[in-house]
Amino acid sequence: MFDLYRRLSGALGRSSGNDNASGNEARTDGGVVSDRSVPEPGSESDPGPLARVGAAVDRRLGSDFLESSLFWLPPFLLIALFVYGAIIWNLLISLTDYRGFANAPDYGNLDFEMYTRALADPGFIDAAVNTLILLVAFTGATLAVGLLLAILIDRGIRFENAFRTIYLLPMSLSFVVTAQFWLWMYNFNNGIVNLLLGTVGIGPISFLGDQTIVLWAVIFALMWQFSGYAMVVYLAGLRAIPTEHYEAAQVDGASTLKMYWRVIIPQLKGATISAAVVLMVFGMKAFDFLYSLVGGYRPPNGADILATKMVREAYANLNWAYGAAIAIVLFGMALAVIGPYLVYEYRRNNL
Amino acid sequence: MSDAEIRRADATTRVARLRRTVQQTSPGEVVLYAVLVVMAGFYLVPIESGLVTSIKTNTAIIGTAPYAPPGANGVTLEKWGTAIDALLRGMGNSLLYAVPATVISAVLGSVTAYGLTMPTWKRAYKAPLIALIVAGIFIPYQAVLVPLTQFWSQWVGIAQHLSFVWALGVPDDYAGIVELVITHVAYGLPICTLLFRTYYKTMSTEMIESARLDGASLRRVYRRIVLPLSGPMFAVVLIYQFTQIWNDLLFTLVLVSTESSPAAPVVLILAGLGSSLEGQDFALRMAGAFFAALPTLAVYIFFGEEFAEGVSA
Amino acid sequence: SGGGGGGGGDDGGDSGGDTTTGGDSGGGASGDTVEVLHGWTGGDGAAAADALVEAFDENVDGATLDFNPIGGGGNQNLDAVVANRLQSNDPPGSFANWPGPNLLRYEGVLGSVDDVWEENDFEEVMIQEAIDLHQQNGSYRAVPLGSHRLNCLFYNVSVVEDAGIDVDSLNSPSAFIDALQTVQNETDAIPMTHGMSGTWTTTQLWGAVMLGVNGYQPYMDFLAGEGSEDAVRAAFEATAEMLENYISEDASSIGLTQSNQNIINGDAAFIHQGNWAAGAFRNAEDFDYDEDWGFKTFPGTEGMYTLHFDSFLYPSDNPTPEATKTWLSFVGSPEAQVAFNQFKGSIPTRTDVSLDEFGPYLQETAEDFAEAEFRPPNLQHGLGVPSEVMTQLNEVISSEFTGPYNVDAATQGFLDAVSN
Amino acid sequence: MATLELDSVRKTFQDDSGEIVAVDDVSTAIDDGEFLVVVGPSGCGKSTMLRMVAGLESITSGTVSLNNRVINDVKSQDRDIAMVFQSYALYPHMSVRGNMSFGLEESTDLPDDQIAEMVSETAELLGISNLLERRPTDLSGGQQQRVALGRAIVRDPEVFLMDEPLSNLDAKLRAQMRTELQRLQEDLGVTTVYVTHDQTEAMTMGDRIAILNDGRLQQVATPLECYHEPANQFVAGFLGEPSMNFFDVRFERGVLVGDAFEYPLGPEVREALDGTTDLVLGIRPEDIELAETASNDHDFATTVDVVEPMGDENTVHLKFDEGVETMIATADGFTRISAGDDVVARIPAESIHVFDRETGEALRNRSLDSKTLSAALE
Amino acid sequence: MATLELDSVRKTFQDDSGEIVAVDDVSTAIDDGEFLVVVGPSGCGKSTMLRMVAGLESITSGTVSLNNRVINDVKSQDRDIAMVFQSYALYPHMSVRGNMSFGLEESTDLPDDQIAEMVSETAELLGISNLLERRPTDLSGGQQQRVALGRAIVRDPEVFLMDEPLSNLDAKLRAQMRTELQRLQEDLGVTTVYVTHDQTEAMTMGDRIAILNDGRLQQVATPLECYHEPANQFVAGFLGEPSMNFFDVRFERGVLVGDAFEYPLGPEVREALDGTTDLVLGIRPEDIELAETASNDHDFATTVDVVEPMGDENTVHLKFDEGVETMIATADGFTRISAGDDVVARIPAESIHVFDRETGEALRNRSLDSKTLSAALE
Ligand SMILES: Nc1ncnc2c1ncn2[C@@H]1O[C@H](COP(=O)(O)OP(=O)(O)OP(=O)(O)O)[C@@H](O)[C@H]1O
Ligand SMILES: Nc1ncnc2c1ncn2[C@@H]1O[C@H](COP(=O)(O)OP(=O)(O)OP(=O)(O)O)[C@@H](O)[C@H]1O
Ligand SMILES: [Mg+2]
Ligand SMILES: [Mg+2]
Repeated sequence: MFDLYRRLSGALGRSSGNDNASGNEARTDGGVVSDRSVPEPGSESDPGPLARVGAAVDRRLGSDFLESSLFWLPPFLLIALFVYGAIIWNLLISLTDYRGFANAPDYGNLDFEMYTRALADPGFIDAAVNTLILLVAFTGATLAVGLLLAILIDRGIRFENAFRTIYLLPMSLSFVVTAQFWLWMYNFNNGIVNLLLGTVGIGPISFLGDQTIVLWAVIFALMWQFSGYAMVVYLAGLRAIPTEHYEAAQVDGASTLKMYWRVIIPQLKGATISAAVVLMVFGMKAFDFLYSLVGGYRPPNGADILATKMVREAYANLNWAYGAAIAIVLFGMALAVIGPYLVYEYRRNNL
Repeated sequence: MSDAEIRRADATTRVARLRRTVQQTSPGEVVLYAVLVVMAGFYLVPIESGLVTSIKTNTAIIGTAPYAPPGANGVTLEKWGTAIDALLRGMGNSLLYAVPATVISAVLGSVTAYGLTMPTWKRAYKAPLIALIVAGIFIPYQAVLVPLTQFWSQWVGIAQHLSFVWALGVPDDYAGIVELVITHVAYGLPICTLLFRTYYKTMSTEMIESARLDGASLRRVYRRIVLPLSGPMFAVVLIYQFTQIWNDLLFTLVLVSTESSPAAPVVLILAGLGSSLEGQDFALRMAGAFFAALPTLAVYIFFGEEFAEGVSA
Repeated sequence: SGGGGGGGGDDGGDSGGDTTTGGDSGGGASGDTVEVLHGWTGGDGAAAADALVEAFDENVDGATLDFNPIGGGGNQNLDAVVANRLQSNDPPGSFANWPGPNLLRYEGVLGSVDDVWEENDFEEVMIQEAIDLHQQNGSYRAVPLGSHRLNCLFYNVSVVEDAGIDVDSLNSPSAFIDALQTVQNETDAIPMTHGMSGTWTTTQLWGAVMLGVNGYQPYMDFLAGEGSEDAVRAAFEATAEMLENYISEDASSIGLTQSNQNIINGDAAFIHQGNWAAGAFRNAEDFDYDEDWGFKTFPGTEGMYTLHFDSFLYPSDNPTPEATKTWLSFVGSPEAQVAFNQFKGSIPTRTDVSLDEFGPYLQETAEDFAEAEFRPPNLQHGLGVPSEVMTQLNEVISSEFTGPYNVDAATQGFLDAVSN
Repeated sequence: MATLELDSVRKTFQDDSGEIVAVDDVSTAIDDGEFLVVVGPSGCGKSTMLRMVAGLESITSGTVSLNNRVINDVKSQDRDIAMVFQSYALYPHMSVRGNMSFGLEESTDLPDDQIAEMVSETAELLGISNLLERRPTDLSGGQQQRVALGRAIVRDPEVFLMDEPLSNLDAKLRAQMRTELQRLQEDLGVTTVYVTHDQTEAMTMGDRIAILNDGRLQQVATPLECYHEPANQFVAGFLGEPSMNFFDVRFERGVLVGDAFEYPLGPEVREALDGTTDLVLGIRPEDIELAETASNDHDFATTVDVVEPMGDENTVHLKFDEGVETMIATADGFTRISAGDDVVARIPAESIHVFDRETGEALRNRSLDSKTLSAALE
Repeated sequence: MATLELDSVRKTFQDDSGEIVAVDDVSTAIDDGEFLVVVGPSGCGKSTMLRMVAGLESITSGTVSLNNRVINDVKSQDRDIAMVFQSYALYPHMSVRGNMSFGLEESTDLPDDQIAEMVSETAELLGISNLLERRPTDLSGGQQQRVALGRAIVRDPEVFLMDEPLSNLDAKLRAQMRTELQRLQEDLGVTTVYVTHDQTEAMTMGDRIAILNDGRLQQVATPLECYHEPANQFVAGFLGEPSMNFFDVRFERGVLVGDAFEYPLGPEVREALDGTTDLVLGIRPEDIELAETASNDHDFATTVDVVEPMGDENTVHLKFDEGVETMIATADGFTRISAGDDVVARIPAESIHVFDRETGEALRNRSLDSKTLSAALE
């Protein structure tokens, strides 16, 4: 691996040698030994023009900028191409009328038709609303359950590892797999959920068929899968709170409940934020789950979300531009979550 | 002391210990453990029910409760057989891209994180780069799907570039596998980078500075100090990435698209397994689900700690 | 399947060889493998597919067949894969799909198979609707393999007898609704079993009711985008009445298979489906036609045959043009149609084949087919409206008509969908 | 209004490797209004002892009583005790006011305005009135310390417990807070137990100090008593910086025989030894006098090894000319003396301490009559 | 073989709130073989200064030269400088030998066996030969400290930089390592810059000490000069514990008029003031003499506020009978004196320091002739 890097660095050094390779950079081509030899006084007093440019860049951006760019630049370009290049491209496609089997969109004629079409499409509105409901309800419920579990586990119980392992287990499974499990759990005649409800005289309920319920059923299943994750995050947050805070609250006369409510939980803000962001992202990825639930692009009625609608429009209906427009809306939603999060992280010096 | 005596002594101490434990347990603790156990049940029941269902005959499925084990004559491994037949090929295909993609993204992530953490250059320039990378973790894949398809099918045409491979008798569907590797590396890089970065930030700066003063260049520092110390994080990243890639459906759906393709990954086959116009064969589905989940389950059971660390970072 | 040379190689030089009808294969065809995509992955579909492959191998040489099933999600996955491959300039040799307005979505990517039709004299032997619906922009684009019928009502004989219903007297949707009420009153069975896990069953049911309530012409007007609001509303009202009162509680979570099962188990009286449902009945043990299950043309549509085709389409940028045309010639041949349809539960689109090997039910269907006064194209399976419209119709059903049943909104939605 | 009493208190922890005795049979009583400082090396059980009083740690055996009522089984939140932690344990999400109100809100039913008033008063007392609306993270170490103190004071508890409350502060601030704390405690008159491992704090703050080692109480007495009349070698070595010089000696023929020297004893001291022969001779650095020439049999020839100038005084490391033993003496800051010099070290007979080498017990402490013990100015 | 020179070195950091000047216009030269201790309060820029010399921090303006060659733009790895960090910064995955070899491997082309030999020799020197195969995590703090030192020594660099290398050690070990380090530096004769915030270390270790405050150099001189002849009020207050007493005074009619007292000045001192009237009077606690009755005009009536017994001496807090000012005096440990006593504090004229109140500059320092400055035993 490292050799690859050295070669890459060499290649980069050569290709960009004209404008910004410093003297130091040039030496790296020569090999390892010369690289770390102390420069002779002479070379220092008369640096080549390249070295001077390199030094100028370093002075401007930080002393290791050039040298370190060999590490982060190539992977970063990969990300820039695949993530940000793709998003911009996607935006462009969403402005065309691209559909069907044409090989490439016609970029000559850009307009917002796809977006107006989306606003007029009740299916889109439904999907957007469902997406919002899913994000909020799923995130909220998962955090709540995760917090409860974390607090229980943090009370110095025995078999802590075993419990933690069990709670986190569903997280290791693919959406495709968990979808199969919950299809079976929710089965109208033979599912455990209806069996349980039956014992208290309710149902059976067609969880995946009734469009007023199906979204909640999906949220519940996702909550099952990810509350272990929230638990892990909260547990780390709880562990970061000094024992003294529990003790100080006790000595101050607070009951256990008050202690958690007034002293401990408010301190889990950071954990809540980062867990919430990640959960929302998982929520947006629920496509896999919904696809697997029905084995196709059309999720059960009432559970269509933007993620599924986008894929369906693009890949089943070949409405590429329309799909791209929906994707942009979805991206906008994600951005509304990520943006503030990044600002928050920046403020906390985490970037 | 005879064997029996020893055993009795053993038993009495155990009983004594148990009694002591019971006496020490307060009512509050009983409730606590009860809740914990109920929650454990909540997480395990869907899985357990799937497992027992997967070995039931069709009659047993209708005849027994979904969570109950099948009776002696309700057991069959036939569904497992069918599932394995159907999925084995996919399993191989999944490994074919999950393993290289995992390894490459972990290594690149480590290198990127190092370049963005250890060397000193201005935060004002570094922060936006890192912000872009972190944001990359949270991008819904839908936002890049259409261009991605365009990119692979219209622009790159891996299938053409690798014609020498198909000439060897490898079906050209496997171009999809190559695309998957690259795609997963590109989209896995941000999280890998972030994980390594969090780890590297906890590494002592003084140690790195010390190495610089000792005469090591950035590359030497990486190779001799940082890389050897990254072992634990590599474990975390490899495990996390592997499960993520193995479990992902969307990219396989878009890039390989057909479960009947010789290159179809296991999730793709599983998504359609046991359901057709002819109906849903739950036992088969469950068997398939378990079989497909085996690798990630194994990883989880053996490396639970690392997995937890990966997901919570 | 990997037997042939590399896929990247160009097709063989001798393109002169004529494609032939199945039986007497002359020989000049290239040795290419033709890749054909289809969606028959399980049950009688798979059996029929096997029979078809077998027939091909027996009757054709000069080309090998890579008959590639893509299952799941109705035909959605197949459609998606095909779309994907067409989009990325990697089309299969041929693929199963519906003709008619459905061809519209493949506009520009389908090649002409006029030569196949001509050489095999298909125009002489196929029914007129097949001839009409397989053309686009003046050229043939596909070849039909078989036909299903859609305006079918199946019933469990003993349940219906218990309820004391004379099935033959049900010649209007309202009579049918009365019968459903009778079943509800007289038995414990579900009056009408209906699997609603997908929307297509409901769209399809509505199509049948539309025909039954209003007759042929209003139905055709609707397809043409000039439907009368009253007619559409009447159809929705009748459909809503059925769905609100007479289907099972778990309807929304079951699919076709389970609803068929309800008939077989005697848990339900009636089901509306295309006649592929009969495949399940035939495969069930101790469940015989006329004794245990029965067939009735959907009430109100007597004398009509709602048409459905399974066809194979021809992508223009074809990787194996010669072999594909060999294949398509085979598809239209009596050998293929007999081999396939008898297992699939459908009937040949040719009028000149012997139905001896088909069971009594299919023979009756074939008679109806031949004698039908009208053969309206189906709504849900590609022949009635373009796929885009179909998608919209299904969206309307999905959002307005899966309970609660909003007749006004659905009516408006349907009219809007077809008129655009 | 509170007396606190520990009676044979013992605390053991279970560990993988077995039982750890953290506090071993400690009995002591703290009078109403008294300021007791508990001091000892790290890990000796100071915190554990305090936490048992606070109810944060269960008591393995023995009893803790407050005003003659056994409180072993009373929950923390129901003991009327306030505690100041080393880390301050301020609630980071609450303002200073919130931190200070919390205890009153939770432990009393006082109306909000009265609580607010009490908080304001206490803040006034501590000079942090202007910080009330800030968050703890926006405060300096010293300010945080004051808030932590305020949080305890405002509740007006029966007993204050403080666990190394000053150790996170820098030296200057620590000195300042030390005086402030002392003064405050005097004003409030609340019974206080103060834990520290810093001997300066112990020496300067407490009415009495309790020296703990390995879970066992070594001595409870006033600071000066402990310094000048240590109960045993541990106490003698623990207090004082630089610490007391110790020499292993044997008592032979009326003389203490060491590795490097022989030290003749007076009759009074000899008597105190009571026949013990394996002894340790102790002498504090500041009691060693440096001279140019030997004049009596308590003078020893030494070489200066290192001199550490400390401004007002020099710490001088001496090596006996015979043998390998070394000792440390303190000399006036103006003394010009440097490494390699030969000097005579005088160990005055009245300043020596003698300990039983086996038990560590002090057999003879320096005689204090030699210098005036009564209040006297030079 | 190296002289290190800083010329008008300045370092600023950008911050959300603006620019932070960490090091402000520092110029100084360190001679070949010299041991310079840089001392100052936390955050004064000590580490930043050292890190600029090491090349770990860019230099905002000014130059750093090594042997008269400007090294501002030379990368860390190419400066022949070794640094010992507070945290030791040992490579945890390498054995002690690996740690010590690393620098030689990276910075020279020496063959492996020669490196091994050099490492063994250095280990010998430091007494850690038996630890060579161990991992750092298996070592005690003191041993790790030695390894960190060895790692620097083995490279035989031009300059040693040490950033609070002893502050992670406990007091006893710190004292020991202090001596050892000093001895080692003398033996090796390598130019050394040693950063600490601990005045004891500063006073005892350096040939010269450089006192830094707020990024600015206050004084560079020998420890005793700094203690007795501080360049300004900051230095005077920073060195010494308890620190110097300061009183704001005005110079009026040949007399220093303070809040609580008037202090007549001799002619020599008056001259030194050179007309400045807003002054600060400084007196070290150990220079204040306590008496029973006032005998001259440098004696003041005070009341004892608090007495902090420290064993060998007492720190006495005094309150002037007039006014609110207080001061601290050090008295012998045996002095029996207690809070509330009335005492007379004598401030000897030869011991006073006078500072310009505005600039802080010392106008007059204590006269050292009053006590013998030449080497002398009492
Ligand atoms: N929860 C615990 N479990 C096991 N051992 C413990 C626990 N708490 C303390 N100990 C042990 O008890 C002994 C006394 O600990 P304690 O914290 O009271 O020491 P300390 O005197 O406060 O030390 P320090 O000055 O370092 O705070 C130590 O040996 C410690 O390891
Ligand atoms: N990377 C940085 N970014 C911003 N400000 C910094 C940075 N490093 C140091 N500073 C600031 O520069 C000033 C000097 O810091 P420096 O670390 O040199 O102090 P120090 O004297 O070493 O203190 P200490 O004794 O606490 O180690 C401080 O105000 C500090 O906050
Ligand atoms: Mg403690
Ligand atoms: Mg520092």
